[in-house]
Amino acid sequence: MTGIALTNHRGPARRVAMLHALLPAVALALLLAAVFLKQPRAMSYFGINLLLNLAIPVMFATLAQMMILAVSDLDLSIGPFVSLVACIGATLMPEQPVLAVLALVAAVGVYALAGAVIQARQLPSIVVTLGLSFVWLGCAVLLLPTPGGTAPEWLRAAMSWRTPLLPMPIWMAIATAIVGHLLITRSAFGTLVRGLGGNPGAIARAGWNMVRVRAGVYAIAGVFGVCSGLMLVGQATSADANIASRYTLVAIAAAILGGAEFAGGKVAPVGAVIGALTVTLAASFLTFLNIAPDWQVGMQGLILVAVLALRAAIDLFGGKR
Amino acid sequence: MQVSSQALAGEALVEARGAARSFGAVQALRGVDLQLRRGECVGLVGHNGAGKSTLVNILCGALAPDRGDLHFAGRPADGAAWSLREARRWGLRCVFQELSLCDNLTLAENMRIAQPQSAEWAWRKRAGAQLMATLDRIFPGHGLRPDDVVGELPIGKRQIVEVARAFTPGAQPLELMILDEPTSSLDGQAAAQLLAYIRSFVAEGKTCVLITHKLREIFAVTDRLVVMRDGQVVQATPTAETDRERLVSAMGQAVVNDAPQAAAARTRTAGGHAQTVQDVVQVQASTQRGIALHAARGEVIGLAGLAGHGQTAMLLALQEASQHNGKDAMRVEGGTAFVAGDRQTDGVFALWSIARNMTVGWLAQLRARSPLIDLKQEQQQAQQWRERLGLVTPDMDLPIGSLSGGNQQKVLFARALGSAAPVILMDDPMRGVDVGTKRDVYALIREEARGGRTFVWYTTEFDELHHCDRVYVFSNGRVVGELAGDDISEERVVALSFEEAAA
Amino acid sequence: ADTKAKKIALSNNFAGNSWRQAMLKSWDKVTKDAVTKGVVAQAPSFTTSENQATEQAAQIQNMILQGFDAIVINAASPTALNGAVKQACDAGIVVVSFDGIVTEPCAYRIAVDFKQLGAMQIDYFASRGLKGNLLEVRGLAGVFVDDEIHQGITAAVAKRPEYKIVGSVHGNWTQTVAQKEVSAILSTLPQVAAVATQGGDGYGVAQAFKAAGRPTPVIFMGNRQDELAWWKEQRDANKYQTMSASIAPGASTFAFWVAQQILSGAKVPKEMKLPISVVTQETLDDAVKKTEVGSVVNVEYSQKEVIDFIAKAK
Amino acid sequence: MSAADEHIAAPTTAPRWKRLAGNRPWLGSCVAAVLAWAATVWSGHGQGSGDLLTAALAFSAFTVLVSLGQMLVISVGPGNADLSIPSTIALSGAAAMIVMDGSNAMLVPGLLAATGVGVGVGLFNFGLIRLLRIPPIIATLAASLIVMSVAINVGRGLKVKPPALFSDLMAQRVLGIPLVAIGALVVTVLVALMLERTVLGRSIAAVGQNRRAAQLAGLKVERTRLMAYVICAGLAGLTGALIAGFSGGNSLDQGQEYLLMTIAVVVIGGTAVAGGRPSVPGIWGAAMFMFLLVALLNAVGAGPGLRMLLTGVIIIAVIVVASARPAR
Ligand SMILES: Nc1ncnc2c1ncn2[C@@H]1O[C@H](COP(=O)(O)OP(=O)(O)OP(=O)(O)O)[C@@H](O)[C@H]1O
Ligand SMILES: Nc1ncnc2c1ncn2[C@@H]1O[C@H](COP(=O)(O)OP(=O)(O)OP(=O)(O)O)[C@@H](O)[C@H]1O
Ligand SMILES: O[C@@H]1[C@H](O)[C@H](O)CO[C@H]1O
Ligand SMILES: [Mg+2]
Ligand SMILES: [Mg+2]
Repeated sequence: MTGIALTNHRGPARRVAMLHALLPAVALALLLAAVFLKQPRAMSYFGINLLLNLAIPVMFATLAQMMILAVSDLDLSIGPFVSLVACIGATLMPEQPVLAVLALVAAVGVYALAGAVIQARQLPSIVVTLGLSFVWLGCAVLLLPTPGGTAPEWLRAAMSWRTPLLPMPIWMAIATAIVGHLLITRSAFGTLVRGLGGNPGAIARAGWNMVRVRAGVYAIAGVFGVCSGLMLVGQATSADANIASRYTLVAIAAAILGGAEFAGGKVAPVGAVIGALTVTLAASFLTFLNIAPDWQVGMQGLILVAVLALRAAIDLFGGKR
Repeated sequence: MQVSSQALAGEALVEARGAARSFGAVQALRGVDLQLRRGECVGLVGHNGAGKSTLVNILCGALAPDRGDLHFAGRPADGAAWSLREARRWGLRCVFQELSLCDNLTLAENMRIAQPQSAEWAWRKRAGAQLMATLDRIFPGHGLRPDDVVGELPIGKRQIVEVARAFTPGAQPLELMILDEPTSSLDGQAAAQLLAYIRSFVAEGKTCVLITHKLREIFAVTDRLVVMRDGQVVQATPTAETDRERLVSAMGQAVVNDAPQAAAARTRTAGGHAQTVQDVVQVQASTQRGIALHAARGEVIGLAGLAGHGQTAMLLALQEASQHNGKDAMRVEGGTAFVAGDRQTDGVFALWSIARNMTVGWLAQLRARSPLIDLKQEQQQAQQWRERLGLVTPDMDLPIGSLSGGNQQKVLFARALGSAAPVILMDDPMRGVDVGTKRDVYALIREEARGGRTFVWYTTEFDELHHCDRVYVFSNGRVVGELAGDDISEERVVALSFEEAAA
Repeated sequence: ADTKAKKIALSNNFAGNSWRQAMLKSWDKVTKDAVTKGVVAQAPSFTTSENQATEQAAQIQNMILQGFDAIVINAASPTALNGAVKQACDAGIVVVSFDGIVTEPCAYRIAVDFKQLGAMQIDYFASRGLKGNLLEVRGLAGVFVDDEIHQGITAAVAKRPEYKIVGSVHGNWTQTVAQKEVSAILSTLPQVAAVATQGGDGYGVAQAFKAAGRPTPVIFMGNRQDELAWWKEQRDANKYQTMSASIAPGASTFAFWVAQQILSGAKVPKEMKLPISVVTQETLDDAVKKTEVGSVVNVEYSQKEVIDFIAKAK
Repeated sequence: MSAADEHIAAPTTAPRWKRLAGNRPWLGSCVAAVLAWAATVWSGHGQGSGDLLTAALAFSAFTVLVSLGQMLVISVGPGNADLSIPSTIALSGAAAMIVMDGSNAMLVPGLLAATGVGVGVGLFNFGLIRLLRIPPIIATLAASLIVMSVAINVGRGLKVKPPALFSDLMAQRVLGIPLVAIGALVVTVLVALMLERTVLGRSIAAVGQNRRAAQLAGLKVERTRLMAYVICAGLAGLTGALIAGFSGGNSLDQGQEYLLMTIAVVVIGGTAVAGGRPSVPGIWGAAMFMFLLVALLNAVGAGPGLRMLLTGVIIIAVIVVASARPAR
């Protein structure tokens, strides 16, 4: 009775999944190759740094978004949250560091609270985070009614540090990918989080405290958001209340590009980091092409489409249906 | 732990007194007394909606009772303090009727999330090894690996994993195992392996509650039988002191003996399938699909073999062929209607009422006279089917989730049978359906077949093959044999499926 | 020095309104001419897809890589681009900001006095002898220009006790938004004597008053063609009087020539204030005639005008 | 059969309002709208509650029209949303004004052109989603950039005035109710009828709840999704023309605010975010609420920061209060 072969559930599906995992990297490589071809000067320590350093805060924002996607929620507030953190960084941080830290901790606390409320009252995350996005933006405008402020010296210095061997964006990408992978894919907590995204009922039946888990997920997202905001303000040297509003959509795009899905707890941290690099590059890539100004906006849409269409191509040739 | 369990055998482990619970207008439990002793296997039986799952949910802390008290190993297990978590800590485990695995995780990861308190490095390896050990012990030859992703497994395999996971010791004690229809998606072999394991489990002084609608299993494995009806316990006797007839009558259903009737029904067409009869379903032979398959008007065709060997895929392919009728190697005339067995993922629309869930299959007819759906007719027809199938519900406008598992399944039958489709595809549709209902549905199928409808019926229960005119046996995704009339027997099916598997 | 081989880029953060369209058109016209005449080698313009500082910062960084000699910026934020601007300066690139200016000291700033743009509205209302309640329609919250104009308005109102701001809404420099926001607040407001605006919103305000069946107050306009056309219509129908002012979109051409002059070695002050371009009851007909449908009252600058301006500024 | 109707017990003791609210996810938003209206009227020192209501109805009409479409899209399942609405509104507004070109006779062709533009965008969106298998949120985001580019090229930021007849119609009131609001109400009823009584409507809810089950139940899954996107974009297209008519001409940014707004309105209105349960009346409640909330905060003179903060807090409060706590 032994050895009932069950070959039907392994095989091509695995291969397609692997190609999917490689896709973000391939897309990034293609974009980089195109840039290098147009502008060989970019192929240097200095060039890569210029090309990619604004992806650093995006990578953290993407990890934050991915944390939320892992529990099959969606965070519409990460952009405004990063903006708020940047405002705190540019106003309170230099003069009243203790107060600034308290403010950041409180903000992360509110995030966690939002997670707890979403779980406890079974609310749709989209609405709650939509509400939160107004809360963050309101706080940011109250804190910094008009653009300005100055990031603390240490933060600016840190963000313009010339890292050895490789430019900072590369090191950061490696670091965030490793952290994301260990935290979300490998760790027990990450497994629990993905499980919550896949089948919440199963997690509840196993006796976990769901409120605590979801609050934890949102808190971690908040911490990633804090990292993102501080690094952003370190780069920009000063802030405004709308500085990162776009990060909400950018982070979703990057996470999805990296292989995450909107439901079912399917996420890919390494892919997300590469996705963040790709999205950043795609958005500014156009300066390297000579495109009529009227069509530049649309061109960015086309690049997004092109990159994602690769996925369809893989499915087609990978034999999935 | 093991020694003490054995020593305590025979003592009371769980005592529930006057447990009651209602859901809105439905009183699911109306004061239930139940005692479970160490070292026994108790069978919990009753018709669909009798309250079995509700009782289980209360025992294991997933639901709070409205009234009544509960004692576990002599300690009160009541109120807010009694939660899933608490129950687990005291050694109570449960395999729920609806699967509790995370599709997106691997087996090892699913093992881990079922162990709330353990935290260590290298947990992945350990959890995987633990689960594999249990799998090997209960289901030797399961063919699973710790890094298989659950979502890629067929439902039978998932249920195996679910059961094995519950039986894996881990850091918490294991005193009482409650299995709510654990064999509903298992093939005969795996079910037998599980039943054998349950015996050795209780022999160690542990306790087991088994809920199943397969009476064969009940008599094979339980020490004591608790019969529930309409939210109450109506009988509790040692298994040895009762028999099939008495059990069924306690459940409130007339004694049935299906086999002779089935055979009689079959003789109508058995052997008489002349080539002159027009086939409505035709699948040509191919290396990929195996030998040819066909079905005529009014025929009931069975798909057999081990679970997950291509039967469901065949049904899906037929469904698709009927929607896109091309000059394919596969031809289906007229429309098809599908009765899902994996109702959670394939059947139920959770946000809809019972009525809507039923009528979604009939929309084409309901708007036959005007572009708009005729609401009155919709309601009337739904009401007719409610009566025809004896749905246990006060109101067809309640959410579908308010129905017990078996009653939900009846809704899916109504959805398909109420449609105009001449071909009905059934994907192991009797999962979790009680004996009484099954008998009614069998009769319904025969009646409809007599009226000219064709049924293609995948089943994991051998008994059901006796209701089929002809049976195709599947192995490794291919059709490997055809049986008709008196040739249809468990031995022949097993022989065919393993001949091919071995090859 | 000769700038024949020099490349100047325009980094623009937003193209979605008539002012920006006119601005881009002016840039295009003047720079194309300059390129054909061989004054500079290239002068392309780049617009980010969304009005976002982070995206514009990345764009500027790419321009650095592209090897432009000068970058002319209409910035999404006066401060958030400072990091990128500093990098550009460090790479030896001339950075000239206009309209949406940046605060980074190494860059040049060309704008109108936005505070003055606010104050002049109140002064105009006073000159008309109006008294009583004012409604303020602001721009996009948290943006520099909005805050400057707002400060100008509040400071001027503080000096004149006869005025009271009874309501303030954010019209986001967008007609439809202004119309909606004003409609929403209108029913809670007493009689309004005049409306202070920021440009791009006056027409919407007028529509809101009309829809609510309220008498039309004096609405300060922002030089958009639709605003002027409406004004003229009202004037012809019932002698409606008001005033209109804004920064001319042709500021982009001014910035272009400034960049070119710096590259040629001229000494140029870091801050320059352009005149606010104003339309009055007297100049209305002329302005309407000269302004294309869908555009904004415009002034384009020639190289010579800019050289003269710089000379005077010194 | 073992029918056992004695299962029906006496009704339980849950409070009456809770049971009422349970099946009516839209109730919360409507109550919130009434409260916001009352508070605004109470706080204002102005002329009248009627004026406020009229303005709210007129502006909510646009919000309602686009949000109905967004509701259909969101209802076809998790991850579905149309982010291209603002661009569609910009492009269709331009198309309508150009086709009408100030002539009353061209009113209907102009409206058709605008709707046609919308339908085109909808087809394009779904093409990206279905053929290239791009997740809807990203696909419609990309499409919105492309459509905006087209709008820039077509309109060149040009504001073309609507024909007089169109402007008049848009300003028209019947018994004090704006004509646009009546029009939007008619569309609302049609959408409700479609959802309740047509195969397409049932399919939208079914596909949104369980796509696989819908496929197996014989519903046309992909055609349903296609229709949701096309109807959504078509309504956005029509609304683009109406907005241009209402505000005296088209502009590129006339749709800007409808991105977050439609999502907010749909979910606050009680539509299930994960799909499968549209809530039509809630659209009106939420649209009115969003307008009146801004009116209220403006009326009490809250500064921009405070106003946004309060908006956020109130949105969250509404959704918390409106949600029924799940029983264990
Ligand atoms: N969450 C719920 N909401 C409303 N009613 C419910 C709910 N859960 C169970 N019920 C009702 O309680 C009664 C008992 O259901 P239960 O699931 O315990 O039956 P069961 O004996 O397990 O049936 P089956 O054999 O079909 O699984 C049924 O009438 C069912 O409709
Ligand atoms: N989730 C899915 N996974 C795999 N295949 C799918 C899925 N959904 C749809 N398909 C396949 O896509 C194809 C088109 O689906 P569907 O029948 O819903 O399209 P339709 O256009 O509505 O139907 P028709 O072409 O018959 O009018 C079918 O072959 C179907 O099996
Ligand atoms: O975007 C433009 C410009 O930035 C200008 O400062 C004024 O009006 C706005 O519409
Ligand atoms: Mg049950
Ligand atoms: Mg059952």
